[in-house]
Amino acid sequence: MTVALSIKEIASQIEKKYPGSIEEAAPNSLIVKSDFLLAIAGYLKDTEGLKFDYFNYVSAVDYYTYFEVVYQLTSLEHNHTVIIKTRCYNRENPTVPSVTGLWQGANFQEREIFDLMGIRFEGHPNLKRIFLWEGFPGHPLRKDYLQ
Amino acid sequence: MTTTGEITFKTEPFVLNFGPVHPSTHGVYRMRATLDGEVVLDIEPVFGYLHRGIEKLAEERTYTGFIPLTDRLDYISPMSNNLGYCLAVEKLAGIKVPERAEYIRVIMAELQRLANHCIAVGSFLSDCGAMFTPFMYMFREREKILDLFDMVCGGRLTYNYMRIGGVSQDIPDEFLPALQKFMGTMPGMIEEWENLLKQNEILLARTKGVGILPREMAINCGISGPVARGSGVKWDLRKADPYCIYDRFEFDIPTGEVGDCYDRYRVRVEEMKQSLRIIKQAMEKVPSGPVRAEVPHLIRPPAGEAYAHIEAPKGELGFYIVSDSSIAPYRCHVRPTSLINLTALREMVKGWKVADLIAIFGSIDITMGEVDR
Amino acid sequence: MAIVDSMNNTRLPMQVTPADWPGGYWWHWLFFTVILIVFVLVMVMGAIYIERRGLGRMQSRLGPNRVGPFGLLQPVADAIKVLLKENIVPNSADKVVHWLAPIIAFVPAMMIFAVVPFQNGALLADLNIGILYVIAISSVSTIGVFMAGWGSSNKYSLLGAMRNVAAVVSYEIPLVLAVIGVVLMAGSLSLNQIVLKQDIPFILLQPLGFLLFFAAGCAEINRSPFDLFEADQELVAGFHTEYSGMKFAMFYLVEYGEAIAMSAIITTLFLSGWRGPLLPPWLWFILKTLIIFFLMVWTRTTFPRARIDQLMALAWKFLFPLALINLFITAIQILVWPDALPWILIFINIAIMVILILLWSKFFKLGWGRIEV
Amino acid sequence: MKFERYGIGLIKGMVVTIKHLLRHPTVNQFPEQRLNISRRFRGNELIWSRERCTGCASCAKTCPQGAIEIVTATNLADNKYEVQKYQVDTGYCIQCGLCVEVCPYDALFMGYSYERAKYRRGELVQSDDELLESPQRPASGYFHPEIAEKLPKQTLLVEKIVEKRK
Repeated sequence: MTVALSIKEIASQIEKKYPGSIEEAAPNSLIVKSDFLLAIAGYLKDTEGLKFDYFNYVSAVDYYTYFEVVYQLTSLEHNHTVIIKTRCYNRENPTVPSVTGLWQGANFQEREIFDLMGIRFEGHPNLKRIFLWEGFPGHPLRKDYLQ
Repeated sequence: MTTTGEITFKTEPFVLNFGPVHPSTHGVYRMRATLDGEVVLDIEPVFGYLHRGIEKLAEERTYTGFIPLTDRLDYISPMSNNLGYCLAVEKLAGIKVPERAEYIRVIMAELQRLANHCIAVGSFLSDCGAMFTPFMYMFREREKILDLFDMVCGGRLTYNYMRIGGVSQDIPDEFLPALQKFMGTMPGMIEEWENLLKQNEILLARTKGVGILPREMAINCGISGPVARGSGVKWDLRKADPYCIYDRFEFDIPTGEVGDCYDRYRVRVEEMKQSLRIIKQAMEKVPSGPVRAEVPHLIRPPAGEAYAHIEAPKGELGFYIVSDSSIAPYRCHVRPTSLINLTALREMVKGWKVADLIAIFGSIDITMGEVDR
Repeated sequence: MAIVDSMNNTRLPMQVTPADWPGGYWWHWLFFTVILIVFVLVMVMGAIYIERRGLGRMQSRLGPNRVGPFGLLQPVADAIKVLLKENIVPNSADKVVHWLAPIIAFVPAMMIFAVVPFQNGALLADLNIGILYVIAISSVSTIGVFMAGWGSSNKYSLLGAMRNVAAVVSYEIPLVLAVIGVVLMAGSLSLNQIVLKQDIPFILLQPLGFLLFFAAGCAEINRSPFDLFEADQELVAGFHTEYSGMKFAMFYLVEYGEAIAMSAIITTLFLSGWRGPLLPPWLWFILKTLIIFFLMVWTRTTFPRARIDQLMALAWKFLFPLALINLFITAIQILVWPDALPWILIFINIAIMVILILLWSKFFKLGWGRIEV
Repeated sequence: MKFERYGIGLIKGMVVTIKHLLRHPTVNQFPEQRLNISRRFRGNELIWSRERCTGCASCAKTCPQGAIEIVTATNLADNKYEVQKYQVDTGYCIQCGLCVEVCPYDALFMGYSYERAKYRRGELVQSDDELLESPQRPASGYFHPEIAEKLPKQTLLVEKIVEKRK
């Protein structure tokens, strides 16, 4: 059975390593500041005992005032999972660091989010529209997108 | 010509466009392949020819009303899509599914796995150039499964059978005897097509050692399902994170060793045998009782979010649903198995021949409905 | 038919032409030309019918059964349909080459039949170098195919055509070497003489030669498992991707005409041609031809397609050495033991074939994954 | 000594195909030979019952495609709802069957018929009397077990093959 790790525990671990990086430790997810995202992701991936080597998915939700980017990570070795989130409040030019360097699996999914939600992933090797054509007006999955 | 007698040809790579209309791109997948003669130097996948904005459509439909649309995601295995979505909503709303419905769901999901692998294996072998014979044999088997689905839910492609809190209607009386008959014939049929091509020397030469996906890369690329298991990743959500009632059944996880096309093909065939095992165990113990929990048609799950994933035939299929306690999902994200499994294609085909490009692509088994959504 | 005409001047005296034949030679020429064209067209239609019905039944479906009794008129309907289709030439195609290609491919396929004996002496031209003529003519088709690939200005076509040229050049060698064994046994290059010498069909005396010739022949005329010049899974339709209407029909005709021609040559060389008890000789000849053609259909149904490098490797590493060894063994047998009892030779040759094939399979694996050509 | 890789696999495969040549094919010739379709068949036309319909518009609400249009008015004489217009755009319908499932008064059925193609797009929009049950438009047993019982039993490929092999 995949165990969802206690968020509090991980949060304290991360807080120890990167002070001030946690925005909020929600009951089932960890909300981190986007500046620290890459560092924390790398930490989660490589630390003994955590070893989140499998990247389930990345998704983004539009909450009008901010975008929330959701990552779910799983460790195939320890069979536990964690959801980390990051928020970006800049609606005009939302930017989040890309985790493609850590998990190749994020490649197409980040492109998809860029395409449909308009969130830029800094450091993505090939950040182009994936489903819609170049020059498509707007980003359809945003809540304020009108046809 | 140099003085040493070496002939130095200057050859330029050229770009060959595969798809979106091509006999073996399984739909409308398109890739721009850079070739050096017959050798593939690089490919660039191009998506979006079947993009329908399913995730946006979900935001405008009720929770139940989205179930028919999940059929259109991976149209080779709609039952699994239905199941994954219903599990996510049930997780969100905290609904307990009746026992009988759980068993029916497992039977359906495993039949769906059989049906999907029939197509996956058949089209892979056909991509290797086997002149549609395995394809035809496997479609014949799939047809029997579709008959069963048709009997249960009245559709052959878009089943729309699972509901939030159970299944839409009880299985008819003649279903279990028919399933019994099917279970009687299926192992013999698998045997038959194993004889057809399992040891075929040409197929071995075409697939053994071709398109190797190393274990580390498979994990790093987020590959799941038979493709990952072919690379030796012993990861099956039915075991690792049992949903429904999979913890009650005995079955093995077949894995490959090398991670080549042949391993992926073998894993699929072995998985079919395991699916038969699960169905056999499940159909003996189907309890009586209701098939649907008391769930309002316009369900309003409490605000929150849930991610439920299942081991769909192609891999991990997940639904991430955010609710704002209205009748429609606030956000519904699909974790597309096929799209993510394609991540490693570029690395896998580099340096192989054009023919291998098709074989490797076929061995991944994608559905464009799920890739583009 | 200029080539045939000039060659006819050097032919041996007609052997079995009726002495009272009116007009003698020219009437003979006209009569057989008409007969041959009719024969080839009818046989091609029969071949298409056999192929489609055979493929269908082997794939557990019916095949064409609508037009005429048992669907016998299906090839006619197809021909009419294809004739009425619009003839599309791509804008950037080399028009002349594109137009000329099907003709250049088609004529040699017909010309092969000029030297094939339908019964004793019943042939258009009993050349004393008949088999040499066959081999020379049959590779001319390649030029047509390459012209089609080049003239279409389509990358798929070009790839298919290049594969074809490479394969034909390679497979000529085992083909010729396998034929030489037969020629040694018969002591003549004339096909009629070869048939007359076959008191025991050469397939028994030359089993290895038959296999080599069959494999090489299949590769040369683009039959499965070596049909990778028009591998529809990879190259859409190979060299005739851009063809439509009558010109496509010509290529279709070439494909089956060559298959029939190759079957006829195999029949003549290895199955004692028109010789046989009870039935009239021409019927024996057609029957044997169709049996060989059915063998081709059968392999086509079953086998996947080889890859281009494996195709080359098979020619140079498998067929070529075996053909050489076969030639040596045959020569030694004829030199050392000319009066041997046939049944001892049959036994020895079959044993040698089995040993050689097992041995070579051990040495040479058909490209386990990546293989250097 | 194992004879893999020496051509045994090729021969095994050829045996399978030649067996199929001698076996009865498993296909049906459609227009002449017809199989009984599923009793729960979700055909391409909705069947509507005017008597039972109360105009609650549950079907219209649940339809994911918005293909159902229903207009009701209050009939003051009888003091109840009256359906003035019931219209289904079959062109939009995806045959999901949710409307049948949700109808509280059993007034909607999926169609049992097929081959009901139309020449014009406009003909796909069916309303009121066109939607009633008729011999050309029988009702399917989808979500209506009482109808399903009366329909012919579905032919199964599995059973057909078993019969023929005997």
